Amino acid sequence: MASHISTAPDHRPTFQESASQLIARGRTSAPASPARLWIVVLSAVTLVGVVGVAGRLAGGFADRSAWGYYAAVVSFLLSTAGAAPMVSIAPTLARASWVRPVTRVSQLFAAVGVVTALLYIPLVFALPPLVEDGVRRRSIWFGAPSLTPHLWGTISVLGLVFIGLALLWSSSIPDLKAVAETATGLRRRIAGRLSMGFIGTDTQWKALRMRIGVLGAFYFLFLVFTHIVFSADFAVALVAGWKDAIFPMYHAMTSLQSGLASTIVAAYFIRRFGRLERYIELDQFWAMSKLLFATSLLWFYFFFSAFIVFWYGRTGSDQAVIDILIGGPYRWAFIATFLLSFVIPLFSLMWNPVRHSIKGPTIIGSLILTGMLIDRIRIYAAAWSAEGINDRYLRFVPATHWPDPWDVFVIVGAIGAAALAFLLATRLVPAVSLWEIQYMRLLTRPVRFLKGHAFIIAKPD
Amino acid sequence: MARKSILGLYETPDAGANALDGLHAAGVEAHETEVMTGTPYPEGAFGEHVPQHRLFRFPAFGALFGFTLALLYTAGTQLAWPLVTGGKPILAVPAMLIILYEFTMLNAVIFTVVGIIFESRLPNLFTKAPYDRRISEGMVGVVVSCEENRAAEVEAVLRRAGALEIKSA
Amino acid sequence: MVMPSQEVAAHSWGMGVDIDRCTGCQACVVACQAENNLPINEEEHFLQGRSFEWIRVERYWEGEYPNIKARYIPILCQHCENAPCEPVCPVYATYHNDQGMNVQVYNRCVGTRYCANGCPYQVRFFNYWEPVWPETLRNQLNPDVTVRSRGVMEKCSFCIQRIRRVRLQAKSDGRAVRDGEIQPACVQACPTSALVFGDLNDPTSRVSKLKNNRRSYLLLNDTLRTEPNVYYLARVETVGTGAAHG
Amino acid sequence: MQQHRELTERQINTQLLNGALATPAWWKWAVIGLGLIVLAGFSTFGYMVNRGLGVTGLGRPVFWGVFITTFVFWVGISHAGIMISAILRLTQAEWRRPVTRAAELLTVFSLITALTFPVIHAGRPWRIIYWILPYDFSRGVWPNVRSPLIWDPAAIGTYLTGSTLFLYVALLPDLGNLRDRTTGFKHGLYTLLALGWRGNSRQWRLQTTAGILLSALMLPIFVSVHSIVSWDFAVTPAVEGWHSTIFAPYFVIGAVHSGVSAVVTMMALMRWLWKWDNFIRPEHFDALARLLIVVGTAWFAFTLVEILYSLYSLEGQELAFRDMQIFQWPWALLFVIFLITAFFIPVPAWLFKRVRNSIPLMFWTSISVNIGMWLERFLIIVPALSRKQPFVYVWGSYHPSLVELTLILWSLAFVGMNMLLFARFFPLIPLFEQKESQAFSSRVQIGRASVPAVLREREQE
Repeated sequence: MASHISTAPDHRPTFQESASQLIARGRTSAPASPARLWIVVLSAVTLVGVVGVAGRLAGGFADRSAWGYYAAVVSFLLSTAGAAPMVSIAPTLARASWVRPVTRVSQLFAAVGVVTALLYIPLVFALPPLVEDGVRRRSIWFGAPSLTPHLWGTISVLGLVFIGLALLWSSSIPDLKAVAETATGLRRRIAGRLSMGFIGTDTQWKALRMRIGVLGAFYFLFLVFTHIVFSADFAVALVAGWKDAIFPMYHAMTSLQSGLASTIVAAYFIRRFGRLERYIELDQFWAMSKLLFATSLLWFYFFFSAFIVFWYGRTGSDQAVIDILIGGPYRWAFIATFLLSFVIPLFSLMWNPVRHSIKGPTIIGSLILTGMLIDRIRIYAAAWSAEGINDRYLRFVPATHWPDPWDVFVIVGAIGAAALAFLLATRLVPAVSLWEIQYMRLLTRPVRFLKGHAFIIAKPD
Repeated sequence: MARKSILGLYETPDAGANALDGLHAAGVEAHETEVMTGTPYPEGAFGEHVPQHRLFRFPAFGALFGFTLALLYTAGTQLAWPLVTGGKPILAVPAMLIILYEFTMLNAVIFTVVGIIFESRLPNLFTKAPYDRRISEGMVGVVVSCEENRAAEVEAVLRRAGALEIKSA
Repeated sequence: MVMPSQEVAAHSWGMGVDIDRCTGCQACVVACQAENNLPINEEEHFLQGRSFEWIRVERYWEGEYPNIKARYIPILCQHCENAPCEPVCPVYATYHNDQGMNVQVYNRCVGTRYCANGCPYQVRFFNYWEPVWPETLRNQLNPDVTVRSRGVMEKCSFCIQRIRRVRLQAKSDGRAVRDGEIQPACVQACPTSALVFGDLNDPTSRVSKLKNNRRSYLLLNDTLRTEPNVYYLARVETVGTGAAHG
Repeated sequence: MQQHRELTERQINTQLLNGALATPAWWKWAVIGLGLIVLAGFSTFGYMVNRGLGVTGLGRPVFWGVFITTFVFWVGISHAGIMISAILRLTQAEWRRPVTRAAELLTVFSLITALTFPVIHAGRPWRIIYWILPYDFSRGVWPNVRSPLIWDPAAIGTYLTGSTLFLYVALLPDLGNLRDRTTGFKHGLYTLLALGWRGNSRQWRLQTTAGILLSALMLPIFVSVHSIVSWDFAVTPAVEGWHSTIFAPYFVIGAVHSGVSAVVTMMALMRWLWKWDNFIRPEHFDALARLLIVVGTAWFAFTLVEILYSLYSLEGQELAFRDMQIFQWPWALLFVIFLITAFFIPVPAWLFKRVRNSIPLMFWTSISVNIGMWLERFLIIVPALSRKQPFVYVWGSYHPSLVELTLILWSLAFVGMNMLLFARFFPLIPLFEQKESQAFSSRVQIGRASVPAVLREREQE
């Protein structure tokens, strides 16, 4: 059988070529390169964010509804940046080889986790304690001490950021070693110390791959735990009568969608500004756009399975959720999310030419990210402005809570800070993981099958 | 001039590929040759003409057909017999969405299968084109349909490529 | 979304149940079983959980021995506006008609029993066995009410046969239906007139007065929001007037 | 660790068609045995229709019992087909090859059995059959489209038609093969069924496109069927144990967990009965077990979130219901058995490579999963009904009668008999998939290691 396969010309970048292009780019990047310019711009935007946070802090924690938009931004960052590493973890666990060029792009979002953690801290003080003057409010912690949601919320968010950084660091040790050899000055010292004497012996590679697998699986479990805790304490518990078992899974599912979207958008910009067209190719975008299409369908599925139960049941708690989240003051936000996160991706990504392109998924991905931000605003602004937290049902639906200037600053600043953190991370670690590219080049080879063209992919495990 | 179709049977796929090269060299057009195998080889493995198919039109039309059918069924029955149940509106959209979705997908699948059978020109039980049992046992069959006068030349090319057997109809 | 025709229904039949008057004598239960051809409840059917009681009197005990008090609440189909049993029936065997009542169409029912699962008051009863009457009781059956076969769901229908007869009579006389003219079997049989039946749309009817009474409340409505049409009036507790008991 | 031997196409034909061309000795006795049970089932159903539903253990308030549990169980098993053939075909996983047709077959027959249960459990089955279909022009009696019991036949009908057509299209090449191998009447039958299949490149290309396109179409249907079955329970507001929004994804994950385990059981049986050791290899069990670990853990997470959120609002009814379901006799015992058999025996066992590769252990763990999953549905339906709102009383709990147990046995025998009858006329393992995997698989020399590799098609440059 194997006789039909004959070798074919292989014009992919060779080992030396890819090594020099990916690693050296950091050292020889001329000052006029867009990266430095962008760093200055983004740090200015981050300053705006800091001003916004200061203004919000000055307003104090008494008025809970003021913190609605702030919680929405923290949830937005936690969801997109938190779920982005999943884009590389799941295919790696499933041993798919298409994902290797974008693994580093998705793992770099762990650096954005630092911004999420910093933004999260003031939010903990804004969350009302479980027991207030003797009355215990409803929560998933039942009889636990008064500050349990604050404690577990912090553990989950900081834990997620920590595991994300550990995953980023452990998967980029070989590249840090390469950077340490070629870079000069501060980058060399940092890269050298971080690469921890990695030489590349067989046992070190085996340990590295095992470490990535374990950290990846643990990250996935911890991500689901974080979404359950964060969504339950910071949204569901604050609205009287909101009894919605699917909301944590809806929160996790939409974050997977937006994590995918942010990885696609980041991969597009890295590909253009880093001139890495020969590494992140059409196959990666094609596979990710298929997943984007699937997660957009799942977005509607998770929403509809909650809505049909509320619409059909019409009990007190069902009516409360429909009034405040879907039909009530944030109806415009719901319609915008519905269009941006489901209708547009569905009717655009269902066509092969749109899916099988690089610009298509990027545009749809950015629309999904905006839809995601509006969705989080719809949920958290409504949850934080609902009164009568100890009533049996939502007696009175709050009016639409429009953002004040501090909120706008915080939103813009947070997104700017996230982009800044991502960009700074790519300054230290190459944006495309060199050792995965070379590993992929070793395993796959274009061949001719009789007269036709094909690819051979070795599956060592 | 009546058209004849000649079948050349080859032991291995490589022999089949060489036979096709010989035919193309002899000036036979791509669409006149047909390669028959027992297993799905990758596209263009024999250098044969990769046929374009318009399969994606069928599910699109089927989905549209299913959607309208379901719209008639759901809205039609609810309006034809407007009974209030459980305080729900007469045209209960969320309930209709489910039936609309199911009928759309049902007809999309049915039309796709009809499309597959139609696109692969399948229900041709009474064709005269030659066929050999051993094709499904791993052998490769190359069928060429050509004019009467060129039949001898085509048979010579097939035999030169090492045909196990030549049949014509 | 097209909302159902909201013009004011001619009638919206409802019922008032005054718990303070109810003595738990079960006269209503017996009257209902006689009027509506309910099958005979043998003891074995009770144990299998297959007995028929379109209206039943729930009995609760309050207080500790020796001064125990029994409390009675007659429970029947509440004919809810937002009934959990109606939308789930696949063959429209039960729906809400323009008279404000939840009607049960016996020959359309195929016996999936989904409606009974949804009812929080447990007032729907299923014919597990073929109802059979001894020869002597055959002619005691009420001709106006269909005798159900096995495999069919049934429930209190506010004695729709009596409502129809009075309304036809009123129509032929060319006059409106007077308040209190329609009396379901249970209302007619109640010795202390704890049960009142009438048109909720007519503000002057006795049942509307009971509805607006300070003591009136609805069963399970604040949690399940089923909007029942049967208004219960709370019991009046005489608190500690002089004597030790009470 | 690909452990297969190179087989010529003729050897593949003879080995895989041994079930279809000749009658294995055990086959006749198996079909007769199962046929007797099926007959017993039909006569029990006749007796029940004649005497009325009183012969079952149902009563008030438990109106739904073992029939609906078995209905949901068989719809759950039917989800194996699409999970294996659609998702694994889309991700081009090599280890799906021997199992796609058998899994789809299990889907078709378990769906047919599932469809019979709503008819069996209805009070007047002779009317339910034609009153659910929207044809009744004369009396103007239309089905109520808002009822979940109308969504069910629509969804299961779609899924059944889709699976049957998918099965037939994928069967065409093998029908051509059988036509070439048989003579006389059987040859005529197969010629008619094979629609004149010649195996030219156009037909093969459409087969692969059909596989991808139909899988993509069947995937959303597969998710919707079990969601709709779960909405039968989730939409009723009065029953506390049921009215929860997470039911749809929870039932779908449970269906995949029980369905894939059923496929593992069937694979072990196929390998034992027809001696297909070359085609169903331990590596397939290993891959399926690894998939089952992920699915089983996800399903268990959904179970915990559902229970957590049902207790969340601390209402009296919910607490009383959960207390009864988990701590009171007899449900407590069933709950413990359910947890052990559905999760705590199989999933930890599958973590060990030795268990994953031993066929008998995999056989028994997959059977324990399905016992547990049947109990899970039983514990969702029956306790929730027997303890509804304050006005619902029941002395003595529901226990299934002999009639109901016979009909459950009937359903198992019915599916088994249908599978054996199908296997007598058509091959259970697709021949062309085995031949394709032979043609596509090869070995790649990397240094000293000869690593097994897979061929992937690439468009013409």
